[in-house]
Amino acid sequence: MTPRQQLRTMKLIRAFETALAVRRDHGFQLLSSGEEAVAVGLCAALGAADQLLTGGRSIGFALARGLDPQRLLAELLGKSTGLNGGVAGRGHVNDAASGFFGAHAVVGGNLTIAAGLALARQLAGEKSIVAVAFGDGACGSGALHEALNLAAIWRLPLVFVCNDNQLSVSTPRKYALAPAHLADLARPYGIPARTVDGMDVEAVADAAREAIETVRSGRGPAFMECLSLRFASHSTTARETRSKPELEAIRARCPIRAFEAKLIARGDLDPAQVTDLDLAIAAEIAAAAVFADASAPPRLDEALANVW
Amino acid sequence: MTPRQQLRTMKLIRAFETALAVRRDHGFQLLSSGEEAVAVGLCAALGAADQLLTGGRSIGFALARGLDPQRLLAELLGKSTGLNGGVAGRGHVNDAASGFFGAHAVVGGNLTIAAGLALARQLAGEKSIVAVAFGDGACGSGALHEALNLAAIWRLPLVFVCNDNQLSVSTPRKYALAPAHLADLARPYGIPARTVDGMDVEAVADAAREAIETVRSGRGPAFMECLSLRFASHSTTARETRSKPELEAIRARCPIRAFEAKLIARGDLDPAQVTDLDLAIAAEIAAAAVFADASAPPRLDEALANVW
Amino acid sequence: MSGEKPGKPNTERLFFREAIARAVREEMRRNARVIVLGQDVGAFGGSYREFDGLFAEFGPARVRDTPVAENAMVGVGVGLAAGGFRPLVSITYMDFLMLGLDPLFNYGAKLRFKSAGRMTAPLVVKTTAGAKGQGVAHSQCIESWLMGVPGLKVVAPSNPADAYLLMKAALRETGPLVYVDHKRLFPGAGDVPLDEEVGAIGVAQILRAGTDVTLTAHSFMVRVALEAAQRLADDGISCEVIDLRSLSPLDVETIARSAQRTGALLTLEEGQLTCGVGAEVSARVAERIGPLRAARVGPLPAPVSSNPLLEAAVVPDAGRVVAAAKALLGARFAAAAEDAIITNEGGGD
Amino acid sequence: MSGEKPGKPNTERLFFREAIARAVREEMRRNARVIVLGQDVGAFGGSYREFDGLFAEFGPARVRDTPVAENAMVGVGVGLAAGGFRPLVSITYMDFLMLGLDPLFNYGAKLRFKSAGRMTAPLVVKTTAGAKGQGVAHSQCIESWLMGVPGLKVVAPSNPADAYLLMKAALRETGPLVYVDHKRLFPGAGDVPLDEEVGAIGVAQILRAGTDVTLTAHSFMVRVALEAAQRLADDGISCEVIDLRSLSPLDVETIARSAQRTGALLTLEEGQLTCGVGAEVSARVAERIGPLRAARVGPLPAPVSSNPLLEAAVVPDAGRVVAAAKALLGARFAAAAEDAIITNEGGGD
Ligand SMILES: Cc1ncc(C[n+]2csc(CCOP(=O)(O)OP(=O)(O)O)c2C)c(N)n1
Ligand SMILES: Cc1ncc(C[n+]2csc(CCOP(=O)(O)OP(=O)(O)O)c2C)c(N)n1
Ligand SMILES: [Mg+2]
Ligand SMILES: [Mg+2]
Repeated sequence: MTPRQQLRTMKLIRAFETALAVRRDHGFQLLSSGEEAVAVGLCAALGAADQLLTGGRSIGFALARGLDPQRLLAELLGKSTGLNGGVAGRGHVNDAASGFFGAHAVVGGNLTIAAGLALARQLAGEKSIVAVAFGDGACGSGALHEALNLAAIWRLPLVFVCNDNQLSVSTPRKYALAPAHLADLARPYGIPARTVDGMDVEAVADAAREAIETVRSGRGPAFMECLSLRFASHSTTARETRSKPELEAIRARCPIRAFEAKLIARGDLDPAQVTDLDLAIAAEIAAAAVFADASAPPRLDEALANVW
Repeated sequence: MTPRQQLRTMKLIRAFETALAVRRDHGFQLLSSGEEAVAVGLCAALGAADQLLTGGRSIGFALARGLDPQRLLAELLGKSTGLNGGVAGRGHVNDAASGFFGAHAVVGGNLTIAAGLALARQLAGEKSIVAVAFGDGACGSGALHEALNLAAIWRLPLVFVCNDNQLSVSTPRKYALAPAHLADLARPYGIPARTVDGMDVEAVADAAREAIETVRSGRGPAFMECLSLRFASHSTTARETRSKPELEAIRARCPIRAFEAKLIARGDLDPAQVTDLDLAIAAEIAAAAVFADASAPPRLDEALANVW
Repeated sequence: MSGEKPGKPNTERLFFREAIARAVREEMRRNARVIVLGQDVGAFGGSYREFDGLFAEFGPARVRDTPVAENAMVGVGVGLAAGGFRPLVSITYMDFLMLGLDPLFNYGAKLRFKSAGRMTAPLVVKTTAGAKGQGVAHSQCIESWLMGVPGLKVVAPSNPADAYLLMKAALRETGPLVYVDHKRLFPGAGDVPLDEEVGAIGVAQILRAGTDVTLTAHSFMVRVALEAAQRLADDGISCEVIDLRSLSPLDVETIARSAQRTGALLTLEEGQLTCGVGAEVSARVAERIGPLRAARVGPLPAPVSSNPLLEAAVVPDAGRVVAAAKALLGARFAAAAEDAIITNEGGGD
Repeated sequence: MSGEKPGKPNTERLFFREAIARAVREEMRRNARVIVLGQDVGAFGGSYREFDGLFAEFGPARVRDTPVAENAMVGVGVGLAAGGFRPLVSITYMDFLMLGLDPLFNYGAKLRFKSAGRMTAPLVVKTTAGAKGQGVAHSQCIESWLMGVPGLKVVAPSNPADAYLLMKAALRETGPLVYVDHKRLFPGAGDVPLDEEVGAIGVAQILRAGTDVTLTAHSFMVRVALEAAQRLADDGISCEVIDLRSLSPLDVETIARSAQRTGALLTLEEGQLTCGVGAEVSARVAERIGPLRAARVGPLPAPVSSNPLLEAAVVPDAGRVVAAAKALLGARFAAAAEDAIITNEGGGD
């Protein structure tokens, strides 16, 4: 991804989620406004043959991985044209053919799966790798450590990507997790680990490239912690627990505006192009909504299909 | 415990387990020959009001904690006079009244329980602490990390004691666990951690005293790894996987003989006293066997007692 | 409980979540050893606000937010209970209890047994089961697994009064207990005794008397059962509805007596039928009164999608219960007297 | 299978553990994607030597020792399976499977569903259930929990031939499957087909024909059932013994037909009765053929002590089955003809 593509993807995520948030016909969603740089930075460094697994907060990662916004929206709205026929929905959307192995809404539940998938790649002698994204919340789970240990001892081609938005629902990471940096969790296992600014897409992409290079070269797993900020409440129906001033301060640190300003300052982008970009994205989102709305719901017999 | 008491307890454990090993009427047992210094060193540093939890390999710890060998043997042989009426048996013996909260044969299954018990002490404002012993095998389990994190964040009065005999059944620790030292596992959580020579009872006792002091003073948990050697196979019925020469080299490093020689060299013990000690222990073990053998099995209705 | 009816005397109208909070609050005031542990139970007040106000009143030592670590949460609860406290461990969704079964079953439920009665772990695990748009891994009802664990009790209230009464009873139990509520119960309100009262564990309740068929259910499915009973009444079938309330121990006596009277037993549950609550209820009743006509209603054997259409297709509803009752009664249905006496003894708001 | 009888033609006599090893070996030779993972499955060959020789033949990449980390072991198996391999994950004792239920149920069993059929996780979890002197946390039989999980299959062989045939079938399944064996089966030997054969999942087997009562069991309890049937025969009661073999799917057809013929159904299991296999078998049979006389035999509702006396007091034995059969048949028993024709169709060594 070029810097401009990165900016575009971040904007696409924001616009997609913003449009989704105002709709009332999807129960609720876990959005990632504020955290776009983590998804886009990581995906900028992943290859087409690599696989990405995420937790339940997955829309940003799915779009950054290049999934079709129309089919993603259709999936989240429970339509038959969705990526999974409208069956998986929020928290479980997947499209392995596009390198998005899938979201999984059990916190920490994707980590050992990712290790198994990485083992499959290793055994198959493939060069492609696996990345698994998870929140700070997942760092309290034993599954992370079991996966870290196995990945280290078997030198699995696996990048652990902690999107540390410093909150698990209402619980600040500092009340739930003892380590000074969550990247420290990887160190006992001898896994190279870094903490990066998750609000800076280029910093994330650089760190991801470095981590992925290590991993792809066969030296075993790597760990990166991306410090990010969640702009909205846990979900579209969850109560916000932070104060207004706190939230304002947080939202002032927009990774998209910051990157846009940087690109303009650098001369990589001019303001007129920004307008074009924004318009194009708005049109894309509108088209996605039209597509999804025009799509049929799944047939009821899908409820019993694909069980066995 | 005086050094002589420590020697005595180590010898008691060895003699107890040796006598048990040759019997055929207990199914099987998990013995700790070679690892006596860990149990005795730790218990030398624990106070009477403290509680100790262990894994399934628990005989050494139980005796070091001062449990009555007669009632312990009766328990392991399934007699009604056992510490738990012959119901708990191998792997689950307990005597909380004596500060031995209990063995638990699910690997890693005692760690979070210990954290809860430590929280109970903290909430009750008690000065007593909790120690939990576990093997290297348990270090692969997620439960350890969940417990470490909680202990650190809540500053629980809990000492983690890893009896690292470098084997889990047949699996060498180095093939199963990535960390260079298992004590490293505690570091991300900011928990003070040390690796000590588990074949040296005084080194273990010193480290345990230091750890327990930290913990008792309210500064939160501590972790110690004791490098020990298992002299026998995993259980009295398990196949031995190490070669004869390997085993000979291992058994040459006897913690009891080493300590005895040290005490004699230091002038704290003379060889005649050793003979007396050995005879006294042999008599004690014989008496335990007589006691257990003379005891009745539990009544069959015990099978349904104490369930609800 | 009583829907649009005016509140009964000596009751206050509370939402389900309020009934839980009140019970826990009263028990925390009464017993300084009651401790609440869970994800977001503190200032946030729990996912359904069922712990609202507790943090403010009792502070962070007694109302503790935990990391996302279900194994440790349950294990810590067991250790805390064995150490003399009475923890209530909140596991947000019952699906996640899978991660905490080892400490609950292998330590907590067996502690009294293995210590020959000298130790016990009186913890309450409170968890929310059931489908409400949350998808494959946040909708499961696994209470049937718990029912077969010796040493563990299980309750599942269907209305605010029972939510209150059973929570109070749970926090006074002498061993481990799982308290199962349901996402769809939280929006409901009902009459709860004004005075402090403690419920009885192990006692089912006949919510509606009937003569043609006995219908058992627990938790949210009780409402579905009551709806179905009403519809069946319109068709001239008199259905006795029993709210199990306590799954372990199970009040076989009450169910068997009813089934004896009606001669037919229909069980309803949201969890998978296979080796489920209904299979057990039927088996126990048959053991008591001999073979009888019985049928089970439950979800389709499939995961529960977050897609509302697919969810509704899987989870049982009143229509399916009505159909099953008619199929069960078969020939007798045709003969069923029109004016069966129907007494609504309460229940279901 | 055939006890002290001479081996049948085209069979070889193998211990239960050898039958497993042979099946896995053949499948590993046939399919390079079969991988064995577990604690001490490598050079050690597994707790019961049921993986003997595999490490030597296939090496550490395909026969992998793991740390003690059941959650990750199952999770890695699911990921490996979803990634195109066919892992066999060995969980030493079924009690420890509790630690791995989340990845197995919430990911593995639901993957095909949530990917709308595009992904699947064909892993085999092999685990050893049952009581044999190992105490409260190493003796449990929790197969009934697995039976209710949509998307998951469960088999439980009772003899070396089925151990072989079902393991081969398991390793060719298209989705996740749990293969349950039993500590007390390992010392047994039996006749196993000499030629490579693959069993059928979902098919029960009548091991002994009878006319008075149908007795179902699985795993080690099949031997207890056969012993009981023999004793009942001595008392003039003709007992048809069905080895369930496959718990999910369950071969209701075979059981129901038999129960239809005999008119009485007795179920036997070592796991807790409550919401257990027997409750399900009875319910399904009744759903098929209508109410019938049925009873369940299982362990006492208590943890299993490692104390051999207490263990024996809890776990069901032939005496209890005989008593239950007689109680079930009640009046009919008195009338039972002496010379019921008994055909031993095989089974039990
Ligand atoms: C095992 C488990 N426990 C609890 C939950 C409920 N839950 C859903 S999202 C969430 C927050 C997780 O926080 P984090 O991992 O930091 O991800 P974030 O929401 O911040 O993206 C929780 C606790 C869950 N889904 N799975
Ligand atoms: C959760 C769990 N998995 C597997 C086992 C089987 N098992 C019993 S003892 C043991 C070895 C554990 O090794 P370690 O913790 O180092 O203790 P050691 O035997 O060396 O004292 C194993 C794997 C178990 N008891 N519990
Ligand atoms: Mg977070
Ligand atoms: Mg060890």
